[in-house]
Amino acid sequence: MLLAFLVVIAFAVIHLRDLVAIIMLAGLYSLVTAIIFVVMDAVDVAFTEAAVGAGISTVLMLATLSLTGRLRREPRRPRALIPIIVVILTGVTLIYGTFDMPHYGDPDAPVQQHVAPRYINDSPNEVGVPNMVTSVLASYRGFDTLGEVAVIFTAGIAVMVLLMNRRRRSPDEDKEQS
Amino acid sequence: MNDLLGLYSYWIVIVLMMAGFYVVISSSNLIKKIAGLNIFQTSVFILYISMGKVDGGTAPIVVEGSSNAIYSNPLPHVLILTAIVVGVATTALALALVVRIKEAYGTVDEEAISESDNEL
Amino acid sequence: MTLATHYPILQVVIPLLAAPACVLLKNPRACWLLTMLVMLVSLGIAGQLVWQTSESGVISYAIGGWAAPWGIEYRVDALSSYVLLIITTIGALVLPFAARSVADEINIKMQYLFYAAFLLCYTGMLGITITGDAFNLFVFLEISSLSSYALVSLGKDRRALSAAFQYLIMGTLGATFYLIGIGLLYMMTGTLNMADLAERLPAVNESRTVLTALAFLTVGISLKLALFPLHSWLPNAYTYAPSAVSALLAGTATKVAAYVLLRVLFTIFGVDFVLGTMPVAEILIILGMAAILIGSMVAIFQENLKRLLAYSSIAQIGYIVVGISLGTVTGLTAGLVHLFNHAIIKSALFMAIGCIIYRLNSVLIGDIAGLGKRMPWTMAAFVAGGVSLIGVPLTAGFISKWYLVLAALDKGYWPIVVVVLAGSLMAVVYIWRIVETAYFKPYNGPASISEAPLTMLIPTWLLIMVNFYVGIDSSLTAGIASKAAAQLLGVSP
Amino acid sequence: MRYHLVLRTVAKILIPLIMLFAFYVQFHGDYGPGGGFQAGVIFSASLILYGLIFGLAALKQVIRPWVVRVMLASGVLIYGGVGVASLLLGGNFLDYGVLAHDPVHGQHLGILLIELGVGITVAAAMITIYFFFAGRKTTKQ
Amino acid sequence: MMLSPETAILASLFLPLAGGVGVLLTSNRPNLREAVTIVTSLLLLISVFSLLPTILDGGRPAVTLVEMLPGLSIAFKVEPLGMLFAGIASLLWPINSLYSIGYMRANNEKHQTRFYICFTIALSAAVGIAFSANLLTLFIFYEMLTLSTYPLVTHKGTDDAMTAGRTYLGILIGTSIGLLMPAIIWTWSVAGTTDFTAGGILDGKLQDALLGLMLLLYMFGIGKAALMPFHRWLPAAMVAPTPVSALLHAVAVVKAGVFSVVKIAVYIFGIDLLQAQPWTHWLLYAAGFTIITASLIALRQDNLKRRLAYSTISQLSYVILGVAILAPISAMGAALHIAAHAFGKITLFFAAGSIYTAAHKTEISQLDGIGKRMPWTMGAFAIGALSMIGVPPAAGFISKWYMLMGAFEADQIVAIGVIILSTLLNAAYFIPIIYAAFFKQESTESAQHPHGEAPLPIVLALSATAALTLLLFLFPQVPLELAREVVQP
Amino acid sequence: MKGIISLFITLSVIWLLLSGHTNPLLLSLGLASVILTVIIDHRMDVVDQEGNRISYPPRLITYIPWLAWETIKSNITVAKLILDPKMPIRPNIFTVKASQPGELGKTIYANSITLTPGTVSMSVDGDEILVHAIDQGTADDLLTGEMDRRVTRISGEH
Amino acid sequence: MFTAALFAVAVAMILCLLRMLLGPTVYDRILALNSFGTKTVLTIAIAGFLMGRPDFLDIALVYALINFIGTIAILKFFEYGTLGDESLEESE
Amino acid sequence: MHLLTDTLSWFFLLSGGLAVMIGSLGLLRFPDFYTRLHAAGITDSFGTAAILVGLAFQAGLTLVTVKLLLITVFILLTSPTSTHALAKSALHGQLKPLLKEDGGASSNT
Repeated sequence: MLLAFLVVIAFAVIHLRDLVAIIMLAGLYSLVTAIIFVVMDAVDVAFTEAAVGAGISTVLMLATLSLTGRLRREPRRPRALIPIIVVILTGVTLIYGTFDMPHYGDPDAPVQQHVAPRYINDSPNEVGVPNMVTSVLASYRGFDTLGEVAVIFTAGIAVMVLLMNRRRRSPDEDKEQS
Repeated sequence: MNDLLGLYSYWIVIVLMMAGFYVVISSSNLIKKIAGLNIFQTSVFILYISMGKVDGGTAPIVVEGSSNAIYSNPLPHVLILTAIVVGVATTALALALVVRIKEAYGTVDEEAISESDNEL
Repeated sequence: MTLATHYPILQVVIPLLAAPACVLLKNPRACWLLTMLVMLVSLGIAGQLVWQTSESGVISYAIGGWAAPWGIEYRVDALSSYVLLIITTIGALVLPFAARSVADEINIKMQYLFYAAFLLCYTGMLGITITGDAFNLFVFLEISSLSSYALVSLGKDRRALSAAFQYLIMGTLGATFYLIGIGLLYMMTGTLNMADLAERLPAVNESRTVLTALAFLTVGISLKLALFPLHSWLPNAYTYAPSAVSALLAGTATKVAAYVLLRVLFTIFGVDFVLGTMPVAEILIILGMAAILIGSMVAIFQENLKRLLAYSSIAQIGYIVVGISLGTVTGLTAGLVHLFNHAIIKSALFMAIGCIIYRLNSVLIGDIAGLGKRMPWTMAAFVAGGVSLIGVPLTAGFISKWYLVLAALDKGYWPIVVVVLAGSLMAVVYIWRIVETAYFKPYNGPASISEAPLTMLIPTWLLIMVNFYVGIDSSLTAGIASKAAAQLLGVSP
Repeated sequence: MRYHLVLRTVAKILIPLIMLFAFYVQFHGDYGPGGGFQAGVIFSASLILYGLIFGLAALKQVIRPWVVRVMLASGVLIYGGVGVASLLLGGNFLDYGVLAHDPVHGQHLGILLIELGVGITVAAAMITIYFFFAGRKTTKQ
Repeated sequence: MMLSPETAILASLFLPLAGGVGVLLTSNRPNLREAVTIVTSLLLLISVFSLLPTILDGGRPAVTLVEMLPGLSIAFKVEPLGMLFAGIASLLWPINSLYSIGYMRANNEKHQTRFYICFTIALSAAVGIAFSANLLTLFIFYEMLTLSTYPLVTHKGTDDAMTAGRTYLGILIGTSIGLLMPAIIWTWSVAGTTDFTAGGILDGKLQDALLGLMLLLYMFGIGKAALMPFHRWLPAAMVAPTPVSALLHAVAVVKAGVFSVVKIAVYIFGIDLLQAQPWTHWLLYAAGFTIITASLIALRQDNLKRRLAYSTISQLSYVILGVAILAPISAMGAALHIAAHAFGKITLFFAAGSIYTAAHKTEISQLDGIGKRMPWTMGAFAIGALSMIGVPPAAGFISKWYMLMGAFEADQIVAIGVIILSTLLNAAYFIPIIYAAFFKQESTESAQHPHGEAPLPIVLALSATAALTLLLFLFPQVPLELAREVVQP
Repeated sequence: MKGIISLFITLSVIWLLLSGHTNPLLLSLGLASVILTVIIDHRMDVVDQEGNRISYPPRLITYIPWLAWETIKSNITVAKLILDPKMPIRPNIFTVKASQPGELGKTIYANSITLTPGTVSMSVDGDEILVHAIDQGTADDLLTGEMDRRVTRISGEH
Repeated sequence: MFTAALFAVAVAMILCLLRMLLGPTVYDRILALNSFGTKTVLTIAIAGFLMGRPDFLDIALVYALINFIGTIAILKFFEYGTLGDESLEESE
Repeated sequence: MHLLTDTLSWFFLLSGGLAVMIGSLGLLRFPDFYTRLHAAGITDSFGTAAILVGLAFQAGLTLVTVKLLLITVFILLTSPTSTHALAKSALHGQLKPLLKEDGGASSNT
C-alpha cells in the first residue's frame, strides 16, 4: 500500500519537468518512506528520515533552486535507450537475487539469528540503555558513528570550500571572516 | 506461490530503486539527478530496513515490564542511520557543486555544460 | 596495554582528529605544520604495523572493546599494512610538495579547509584499508570520497566543478551499489564482519542472492576503481584538480579501491568461489585488458598533460586488475607490486606536473616546448617517471610488468602478455611525445621561467628515487606483496 | 519576510519550543527514538526557521559564524576525545566501560558524551550549510 | 695491467658516464670539454684493452651489479665476442672524437655539449651490451643505446630530423619492446634463466615451430640488426651529423644489433641446436634477401650517406648470414666481419663527412673529380670501399672469405650465391664513386667553388681508420683468436 | 526580564512534561537545556527587537472553547459544500477590521479566521485583514465582528 | 477502530497525492504537500497506537515541525527567490 | 469510565477520520487554489484535532497524552499560519482568485 505510493511518486518524478514539483515529490517520497520505516519498527530511522529527507534535503534543494533558477531546459533528444537497458539489467539482476532471500519478516532469517540476538538480549545489561538502536549505534558500532560525524563534518567543510568565495564579495561575507 | 508472496515487497523496492537509478543516469538536469540519487538511496534504505523486520516484532526499544517481547533487529537501523547521514552529506555537497556550476556555466543542464566545455 | 597495541586505531584517529583541529587553527601555516606532523606520525605507525604484521601475523583490534562480530574490528594483515604503507608514504611526500603548490593555487582563506579536507580524505583511505568490517568500510569510503569531491572542485578551471560533479555522481552510485551488495550479504549471513562473513558464506554459496551480491560489489568497486568502462569520471577529475590533489588521488584513491576489490573477492568470497563459480575473474581480465589498450591509446592523443596521465592511470589500473584477477599468487603479487609502483610513479609524475603548473601555469603539451632546458630537474623527474611507466628495466614499472607477464605465462594466458607489451609500447609513444617536446623543441615561453622551488622538487625526486630503488631492489615490495598474496589466497608462503 | 506579521509572531513562539524539543531529543535518545543526529537537525531547523523569517543577517548576529565553525570542529573532537580518553584510561578506543567505575555507568556516560558530540557537529554542519547556501547571491538567468 | 678484470669491467661501463659528467661541467669551455672527451675515450680504450689478455688466456671475468628479482639481475661477463665488440667500439671512439671535434667546429653545430654527453652515454651502453651476462642486461643497455642516440639523430632539430627521429625511435623501441622483450620473457619462463651460456640454454626446452617463432622474435626484435623489413630506421638516422652516422650507425648501434644477434644465436640457442632444427633455417633466406635487396636499393641512392646506409644494412646481414650458415667457421667469419665492416664503414662515413665539411656536397653525382682536391679523403674512401666489396688488401676480404668457406662447408648453395651476387652489387655501387672521384672531370659549377682538404682532425681520423682497415687485413690474429674462442670454447 | 522568566517557566514545565524522567542527571541536563534555550532566544530578541510572545492572556481559557465551537460549526458548513454534488460555492474577498492593539492580538485574530474553515486570512495590513471566504454565509459570520471583539478582549493591552 | 481511522487518513493521502500530481499551480502543490504532511503526522500517531508503542509520538512531532519549516521555506523561495536575506536580493 | 473514554475516543477518531477524508475530497474537487485552502483547513483544524484527541482518550492521563496535546497545539498553531502564508504568497504571486461572479464550476486558473 505505502509502497504503491512510493511507486507512483517515483514515476511521477521521472515524468515531471518542473523542478520544484520534483523536489516536493522527493520530499514526499521521504515522508512516505518514513511512514514505512515506522511500520517496519525502525523508529529511529523514521525520525531521521523525516528530519533529513523531508526537511533538510528539501530546504537545501530549494535553496539551490533559488540560486540556479527553476527553469529546466527541455532535453533535445530523450537519450533513453541505454539508461533503460542498464536499469533493466540491474533490476533483473536484483530480482534474480531475491529468489533465495529469506521472506520478509521471517524470524528464522540469518539476519535474526546471528549477531543481532546479542544486541537484543544483552545490550540492556551490558550498556544499560533501553533503546537498543542507541546502544548499538553509540557503543557496539560506535566507530561507525564517529565516521558518520566525520562525514557530516566533511560535508560542512566541503560546502564551505565550495561556496566560500570566488565571487564578488558582499559585506556580509566580510563579517563572517571575523 | 507462497514463495513469491514473501518476496513481492522486495520487488517493489527494487522497482523503486531502479526508478531512482534511471533518473540519475538518464536525466540531464543536475538537480533532477540529485533528486533521483536521493530516491535511489532511500529505496536502498527501505531494502535494508525490511530485512530487519520480524513478524510480530516491535521496535527495538525495551518495553518496560514485558520480558518476552519480540524485537526487530536493531542493526540495520543503525546502519541506515549512518547511511542517511552519508546521503544527506552527499546531497549537500552535490547541491553546492550545482550552485557553483550554475555560476560558472550559467546552466545546470549536463548537455549544455559539456557543450560549453567542448567549445573551449 | 602499551601504546603499540593501539597502533591500528591511532593510525586512523590521529588524522581524523587533526582535521577539526585544522578548522580550529585556521592559520594556513599552522595547519600545514600540523598536517605534516600527522603525516609523519602516520608513516611511522604504518611502518610499525608493517613490522608488527610481519612479526606476528594478523593484528586484530576490537574497537570499543566489543569482540568481532558484534563490534567493529580493525584488522591488519600483510596486505592492509602494505597498502597503509603506500598511502602514508605518498601522503608524507605529497604534503611537503603541497605547501607551495597550495599557496599558489588556492585562496589563502580556504587553505585551512583544504588541509582539513586533505586530512579527511587521507583518513578515509586509511580507514578503508584497515577496517575489518564491511559496513565501516562504506563509511570511510564516503569520508574519503566526499572530501575528494571537494578537493577536486578546488581546481582553478571551471571544469573542475563539472568534473567533481561527475565524480560525485559516479562515486555515489558506486558506493550505493556497494551498499546494496553488502546488504544482500548481510541478509544471507547476518554479519558484517569480513572474517565472519568469510566463515559463514560457504554455507550459502549456492544461493542466487550471494551471486547478485558479488555482482553488485564488483560493479560498485569497479566504479570507484575507474575500471574500464566505468572510468569516465577519472580523466576529468584528475585533470582539473589542484596539483597536490591530483598527486594524492592518483597515487592512492584507485589503489585503495583496488584493495577493496581484493578484500571483497578474496577475503570475503574466497578465491575458490570467485574463480570457480562465476566468470568474474574472466570478465575482469577482459575489462582490464581493454582498459590497458584503450587507456593507453587515448592517452596518446591527449594534449593536456594531466589528462594524458589520467588516461595512463586508467591503463595502469587495467594492469592491476588483470594481475588481481589471475587469482594466483604470482598474479596477485604482480597486482600488488604494481599497486605500489604505480602509486609512486603517478604521484611523482603529477608532482612534476605540479611543478610545471607552478611555474608555467599551463599543462598543455604545446606549452612545455623546450622546458627541459629551463626546468631540467622537473623534466628529468618527469622523464624518469615516464620511463618507469613504460616499464623500462631498472625502474619500478618493469618489476610489476615482469611479474604480471610471468603470472600470465604461468596460466598460459599469452594474450595478456601481448596486451601488456602493447600497452608498454603505447606508453613509449605518449611519454616520448612529451620528451620530444620538452627537450627537442625550441623554447618559446616567457623568459622568466626557471626551475621549480626546492620544496616541490625534493619530494618529487624522493619519489623518483624510491621508484628507482624498488626497480633495482624489489625485495621489499615484492617480498611483502608475495606474502600478502599468499595470505590472501590462504596458501602458505 | 519581516513584514509578514503572522509568520513572525508565530515563529517567535515556536522557536524556543523547537529548540527545547531538540534538547529533549538529544538527551532522551537513550529511552526513545532520537539522539544526537536528530537533535542536531532539529536544533538547526529552529535556527533555519529564524533565518528564513528574520533574514540571514539577523541569524548571523544571533549565532556568529565563527561560533558555528568552532562547534563544527569541536563536535568531532568531543567524540574523538571520548575515544582517546577511554584509550588513555586503559581500555580500547571508544570503550566507554573504563570511563567510570561501573562499566554500565561508564557506557552511559560515554554514550551521553558522544551523542553530544554528534549533536553539536550535526547542528553546526547544517547551519553552516544553510549559511553558505542562503548567503550566496542569486545569479541572473 | 694494474686493473683487475672486474674493476676493468666496471671502469669500462662508468668511465664514459663520468666523462659525460665531466663534459657537462665543462660545457662553457669548448677546449676543455673536448679534451675531457678525448681523455675519456682514451681511458676507456685502456680499460677495455686491459681485459684483452685475460680473455685471450681463457678468463671470463664476471660482475653482478644488482639482483632485481631472484634470478633476474644486472650482470656482466666478458667473453671473446663481447671483447671483440667492446674493443672495436673503444678503439674507434678516440678516433671518432678527434673527427667530431673537427667536424662539429667546422660546421658550427649547435648543442655541442649535448652531443658529446650523448656520445658518452651511447658508448657506455655499447660497452654494456658487449659485456652483458644475460638477456636482461643486454636489453637494458640496448634500450639505453637507443635512447641516448635519439638526441644525436635529431641533432639538427629540424622537422625532417624530428620525423626521422620518430621513425628511428619507433622502429627500435617498437621492435625491442614488442618482439625482443616477449622473447626474453618467454625464454625466461621456458628456461628459467636468461644467462648467456656456452652451447645455449634452449636445448630441449622448445621444439620445432615454437623454436622457429622464438628465433623470429629475437631476430626481428633486435631492430638494430636492420633485418628487413625493420631496416628503415637506419637510412632515417642519416640526418644526423656525420660523426654520429660514422661511429654509431656504422659501428656502435648497428654492431650492437648484429652482436646481439650473434650472441643470442650462439649463447641462447646454440649453433648445434639451430643446426638440428629445420624450423630455424628461414634466417638464412631472410638475411640473404636483405643483403640483396639493400644492395639493390643502395645502387639507386644518389645521396652518399644514404647509399652508405643501405650498404650498411646489407653488410649487417652478412653477419647474420654468417651465423645462419650454421658452420663454425662462418660464425667466425661473422664475428670477424663485425670488426672488418666497422673499420671499413667508419672510414667511408668519415670520408662522406669530410666531403660535406670541405665541399658541402652530399650527393654522389656532385663528386666528379673531387679526388684531386681531397686526395686523402678519397684515398681512404677507396680503401673502405674495397673492404666493403671484399677485395684484398682490405679487411673485408678475410671475413667474407671465412663466410664463404663456411658456406661451402655447410653446402649452403644459397649462401654462396648470395655472397657472390652481393659482392658484385657492392662493387657496382662503390666502384663508380671512386671512378668518378678520381677520373672524371670536375663539373664547372664545382670548379667555381674551389676547396681543399678537410680540417686536419678529420683527415687524421679518416686516415687512421683507413689504416686500421688495412692493418686488420695484415694482422687479423687478435680478432681471429677472439672469434675462434667464440665458436670453439 | 519578565519575558525571560515566563519563558523559563514555560520551558521548564514543557521539559518536565516531555521528559517524564526525574533522575538528577536528566533534570540537570534539562535545566541546562532550558537555560541555553532562553539565552539563545534572548539573543534573538535583542537582534530582532521583538519581545518573546509567550504570555498568558488569562481569558484565553474562555476563548478557546468558543473558537472550537465556531470551528466545528463552520467545518460542518464547508463539509456540506464539499459533499454537495453541485458545489454551490460563492467565493469572495473582503476586508475586516482588526481592532487589537498589539501584534499578538492581530495574529491570534488572523489565525482564528484561518482556523475556521470557510474563511482564510490572506494578508494583514495595518488594521485591516484581507479575507477570502468560500461562501457568503461564512463571510457573514465573520462580518458580525464577534470574533474580533473576543480576540480584542483576551489580548488586552499586551 | 484505529484501523478505520488509519484507513480514512490513507484515503485522504491518496487524494492529496492526486492533487499534488495534478497541480496545476505550484501553490496547489504546496498546499497538497502541507496537507499530506499533516496526514503523515496523523498516520504515525495512529500507527504508534496500533502497534502498541505510543511513545513514537516524538516522530510525529518532528514531522509537524519539519512540515511547517518546509512549507515556509518553499513559500519564501517563491515569494523572494532566496532563502537568505531578501535585502541581498534586492540590492543586486 | 472505561466505556465512556472508549466511546468518546471512538467518536473523535471516526469523526476526525471523516473530516480528514472530506477535507481531502474538497482539496481535490474545489475549482481553484483559494477555495482549496478552505478544504485543507478542514483537515488541519478539525480532523487533526479530533483524531489526536481521540487518541488522547485512549492513552489516558499519561505522558503520551501530553505529547498528543503538544502535537495538537503545534498543528493548530502552525497550520493556519502556513495556510495564511500560502494565501498571502499566492496573492503576492499574482494568482487571481476565482470569485463568485465567475461562477463556480469552470476549471481553475
